[in-house]
Amino acid sequence: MKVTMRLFSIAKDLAGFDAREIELPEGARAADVFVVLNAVSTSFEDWRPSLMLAVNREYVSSEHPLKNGDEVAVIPPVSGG
Amino acid sequence: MKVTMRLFSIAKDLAGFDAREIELPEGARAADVFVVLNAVSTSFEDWRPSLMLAVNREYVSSEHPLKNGDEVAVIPPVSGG
Amino acid sequence: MVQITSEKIDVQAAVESVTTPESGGIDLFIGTTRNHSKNRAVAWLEYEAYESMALKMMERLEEEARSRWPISKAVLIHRIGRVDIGEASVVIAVSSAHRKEAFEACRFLIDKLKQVVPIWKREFFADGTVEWSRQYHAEEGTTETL
Amino acid sequence: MVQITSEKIDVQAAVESVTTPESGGIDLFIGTTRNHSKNRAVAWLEYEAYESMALKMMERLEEEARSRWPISKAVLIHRIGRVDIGEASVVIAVSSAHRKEAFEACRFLIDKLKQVVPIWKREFFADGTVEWSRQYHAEEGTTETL
Repeated sequence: MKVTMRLFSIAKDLAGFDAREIELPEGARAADVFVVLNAVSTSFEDWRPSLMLAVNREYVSSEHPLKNGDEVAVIPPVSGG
Repeated sequence: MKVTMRLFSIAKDLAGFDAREIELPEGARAADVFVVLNAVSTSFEDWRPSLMLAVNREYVSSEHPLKNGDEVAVIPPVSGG
Repeated sequence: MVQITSEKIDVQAAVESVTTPESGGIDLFIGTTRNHSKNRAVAWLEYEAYESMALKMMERLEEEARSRWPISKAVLIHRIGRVDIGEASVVIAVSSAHRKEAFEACRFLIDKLKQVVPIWKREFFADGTVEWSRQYHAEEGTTETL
Repeated sequence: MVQITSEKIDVQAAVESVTTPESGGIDLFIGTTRNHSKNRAVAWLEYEAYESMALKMMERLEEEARSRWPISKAVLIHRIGRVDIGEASVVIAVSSAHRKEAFEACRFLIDKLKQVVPIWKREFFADGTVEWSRQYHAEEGTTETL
């Protein structure tokens, strides 16, 4: 399946890009985007505990099942306000 | 001694005036303004429990001793805001 | 800073007056005239103040808030005279480094203002009757001194 | 009403947008840019948002506040892009019949906004360094979902 991965704040800086279409196997879960990201930068390993995930603009758990066309966002600690 | 009595809100309406110089005997206390006011209107009797007193722009007890030239204000329940 | 005015209160100016480079948050309370009171239609309100004492009490409240919370700046403005529906009768703004203190101090100031500052609201009802409000006493307790 | 904007936030307009004839009180919180962070001089801030999700989360917060308190109107506005010292990054205004509810709902909204809305602050320090803020986590806990 194809999903759109979106990166913000520190995650965007670590990866060096802010969005990418990625191909994942059927049955993929939200956290599988880190398979891709760990290959881009080893720093994602350190940051992983503080990074949340959102699918189609909703916070989800790591185990959330993905489907074709989903937008998966990597959400660093928010600091609005 | 002479003091200036000032009336506000409902107290002003009951008395029909907003300020008056009054003569009080030496040793007078703040609440002695009610001797004057009760003679002006019998309604002050009913209102007395909810009326506070201020001398020179400070809340005082009924027993606060007055001195010549004091400004004594009758303060109905406040309702600002 | 405390003020009693018969003009419309300028909220933007109040905000600017408490904005400082050191403050991270401003809490602002605006009391507005409601179109009803005790289930009756209100046409407008009029506020009367014992102005010299009211200013003194407002200054004391500001001092008390400063002694309790690390406030950057605070402003208390009360309007007197006629205030139409939807217009502001009171504006309180407090700035501080962190929002918690701004909220707490602002809440304290409006609560205390309604208890101790000698200002009175007269309600002009749509049916033509006029009454001095006893709202505070009826709803929330009795007046207390500082 | 929720809004994300790259323009200066108009506080007066925010107040007007929540003023209703039925409401007796408005509480307004303004988050302003401080000139220091972690004891270092800040030159300016930049905010980045995951805009579509941020708006969705802000709407949900407004709904949640409405379900908890009898709010007349609420508005949440967050600015993005560069915000200079003393300027507002966020404005939240809540009107209600009585002030208690306005204060509580406004406090709830800013606290929750800082916890769950996907917006990030980048600090541009006077010494030329640039950092993504981790202020919320460091000072107040960890991010939680709604």
